[in-house]
Amino acid sequence: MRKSAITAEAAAALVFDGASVMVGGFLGVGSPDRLIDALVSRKARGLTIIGNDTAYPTVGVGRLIEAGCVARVRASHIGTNPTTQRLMNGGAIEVELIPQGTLAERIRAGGAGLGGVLTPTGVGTIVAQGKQTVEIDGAIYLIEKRLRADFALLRAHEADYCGNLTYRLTAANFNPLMAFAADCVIAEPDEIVPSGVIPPDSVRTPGVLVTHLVGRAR
Amino acid sequence: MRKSAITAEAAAALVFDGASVMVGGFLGVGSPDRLIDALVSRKARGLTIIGNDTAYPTVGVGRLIEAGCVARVRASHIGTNPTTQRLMNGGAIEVELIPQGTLAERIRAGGAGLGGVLTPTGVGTIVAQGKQTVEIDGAIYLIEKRLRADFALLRAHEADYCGNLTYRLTAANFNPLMAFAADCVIAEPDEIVPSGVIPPDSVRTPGVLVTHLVGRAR
Amino acid sequence: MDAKEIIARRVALELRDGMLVNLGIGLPTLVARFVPKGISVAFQSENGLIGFSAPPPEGMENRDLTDAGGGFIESLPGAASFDSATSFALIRGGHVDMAVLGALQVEASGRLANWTVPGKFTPGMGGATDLVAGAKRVIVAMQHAAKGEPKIVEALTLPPTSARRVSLIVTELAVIEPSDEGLVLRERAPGVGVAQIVACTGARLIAPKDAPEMPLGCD
Amino acid sequence: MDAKEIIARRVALELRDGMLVNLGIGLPTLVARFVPKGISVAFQSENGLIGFSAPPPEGMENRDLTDAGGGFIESLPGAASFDSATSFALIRGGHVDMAVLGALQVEASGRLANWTVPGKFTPGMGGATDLVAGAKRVIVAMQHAAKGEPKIVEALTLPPTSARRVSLIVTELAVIEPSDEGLVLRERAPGVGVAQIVACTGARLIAPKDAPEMPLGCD
Repeated sequence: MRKSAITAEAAAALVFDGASVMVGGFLGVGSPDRLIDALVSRKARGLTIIGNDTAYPTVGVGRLIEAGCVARVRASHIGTNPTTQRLMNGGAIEVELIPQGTLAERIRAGGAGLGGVLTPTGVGTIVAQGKQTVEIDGAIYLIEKRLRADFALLRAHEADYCGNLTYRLTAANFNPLMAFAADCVIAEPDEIVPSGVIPPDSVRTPGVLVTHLVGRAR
Repeated sequence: MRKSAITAEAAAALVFDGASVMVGGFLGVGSPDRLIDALVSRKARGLTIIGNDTAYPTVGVGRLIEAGCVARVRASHIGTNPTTQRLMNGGAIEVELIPQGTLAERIRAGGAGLGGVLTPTGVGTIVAQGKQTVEIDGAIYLIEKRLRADFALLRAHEADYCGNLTYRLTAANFNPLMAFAADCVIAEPDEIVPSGVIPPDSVRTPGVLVTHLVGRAR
Repeated sequence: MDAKEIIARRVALELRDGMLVNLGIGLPTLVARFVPKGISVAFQSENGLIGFSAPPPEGMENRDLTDAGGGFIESLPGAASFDSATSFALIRGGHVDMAVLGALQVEASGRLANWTVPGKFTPGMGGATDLVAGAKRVIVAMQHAAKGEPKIVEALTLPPTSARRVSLIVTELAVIEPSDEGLVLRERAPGVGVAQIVACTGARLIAPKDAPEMPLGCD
Repeated sequence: MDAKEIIARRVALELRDGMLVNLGIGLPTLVARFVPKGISVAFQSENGLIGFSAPPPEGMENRDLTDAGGGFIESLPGAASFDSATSFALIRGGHVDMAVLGALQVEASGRLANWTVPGKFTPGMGGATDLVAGAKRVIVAMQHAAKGEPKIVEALTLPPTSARRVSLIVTELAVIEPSDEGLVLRERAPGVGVAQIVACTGARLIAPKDAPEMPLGCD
């Protein structure tokens, strides 16, 4: 099923103020830079950003923080971005820190129709505070709830006309998981190729999950 | 890290009588036929087979059933194999039927260090009998426990010298999941190629998970 | 036109452009033959593929490319393959717009039974329990009766596949929609009267006398 | 040889042929430089890669190929890339044989703290909580003290990263193994006496007077 591409500006206009937004990337590697730029340009406000980290002040999700677009962050690590740290300590941004593997599984559960996962990670630490535990065959697991968002903003390597996506090396990270877990999925590929160019076995994200593709800059 | 290949016979000798064995494949597509042959030849007995189905009497896992190797089956579907049905009704084989998506997630959980998953599938049916349920944000989920096995027998398309695996089209099915979930993982590839031939982004099962590769027939 | 074709043709009219659709083994598979002109849908096979048709050209069969019933298929340009966990993430996660399944029974409340006749024949649920739990719409495509016995019953005598109510029941006699009030007769097959449908149905039917005739898609 | 090199060299001697190893950001990364001759290990980076070394040849950096610290790396023949869920399936599932992490504190029971100083600096746990929960062996590689204050303490004053006891603590002064009985001094650095180690340690140490000298691997 063929899609047509939209511009980064048109995509950013869809992302309403106050939305929850998953953003792929790991310290900016594999983040959708043109979409982030467009959100900064349109002065998005009050976003809840869900992603691994907040990168650096001038890189990736860090630019959304720097531009004042973000009210809330759910991430595993903010140590590389002093601005996030400062805004958090000053109460201007609310930060929920989540173990990286748990964050990945919660997003996966959100996309896979699961209520959550049962993980040993965080048992007996402050991560477990306020969470249910379950004993299974003698071991204790935390119940970590599914996570979904209004939008997922992905960076891909190739997309085909059907929206099928590939990723490259360590730029995949959270992108393939987020593709399942948002009501509106917007992918920014490096390149767009005709259907059939990406073999079925190379597809990492089936195109049916992708709501919009961002086309090449014009 | 280079591996060396073993024969199907040597691999079958490792699979002790009474072992629990995950076998990849969907109605025989993507099943490790040479390993299955070798298990039949060595007259394996008392195996617990975990897999999607029992294929047909002369195909895939069905041949293990037919040859009397199997004491127990955990699968989602046995409707294509009248022998399984007959042996089950006669009490010669114990069969546990598991919804296909739940089977996939239980195996994945077993390989991913999760205690299990929280699924809506089966709530309010006999699938839920004897299982705990959890309410999360107003919805009821079954706690389905992790599944592991002594062995996983996989069929792959290509393997490289490091044990990295690729699969082809619908022959992947349960194979990539089982690669994480057994103490000893034996993969039977169609072809073996030098390291570097399979690009990192094409690898579906990292070689570190593979205990033994079955080499070409000599 | 035989019973199966009537059912498949009518179900096909439920397809909408852009849908991702899962067709169960057997009768539901026939639906793929009657996709209305001008709309484009993608089919998912739960063994791990989106984007296929069947059969492949003779002699072109690939042993690693089959549907969930084990039949050879042809992947289409833009197809995507994936493992079973991903396949059911699509199904359970609500990414499949419509699932079409067979049934042994459907009851007044809209629940279906389709994977075991305890003590007699238990093929297993396969992907059915997940499909009924997760697909956005679930359509039962089945013959109205089996060996003269109604398959639509007041209360299931077989174990239910899911606690969820299906979206629509399509048989060679009628289109029936389960609702809070019960089973509502929406359409009757060409030449079939309301009284005949009521007589062949083992559950109370809310049956307007002027139920319209089933469209079957014209070629 | 500075403190960091001593630590990295000693940790490297814990590597065994065929291991899958995860090195934390910072000091632990240095361990890769001292892999003993004749053994082959694979490194995992939790952002999604097995099989790499660093740095890549100058001018050959690829923006889509970095380690978990954001540094450019080189993938090796036989490398495999994967998404974050798969990466942590490897970690949590016990497929990583050894994880080497830094710590802010380790206590007598063997628990470590390494991701927050509440109210002051909270970088977040990243992958540490999963690595400590899931890796077969967990080795803490850290300097023995920070600003003159012992980092090995009787009881953590910072929130623990995991309830699990680490396998080994390697500092520039000593190798210490947490056990049911408490912290056991296994080795002392070249030229360092047992009394000095005890004095720099904020927790009771089971310290045999004849603790052997730390091997550091010879080149």
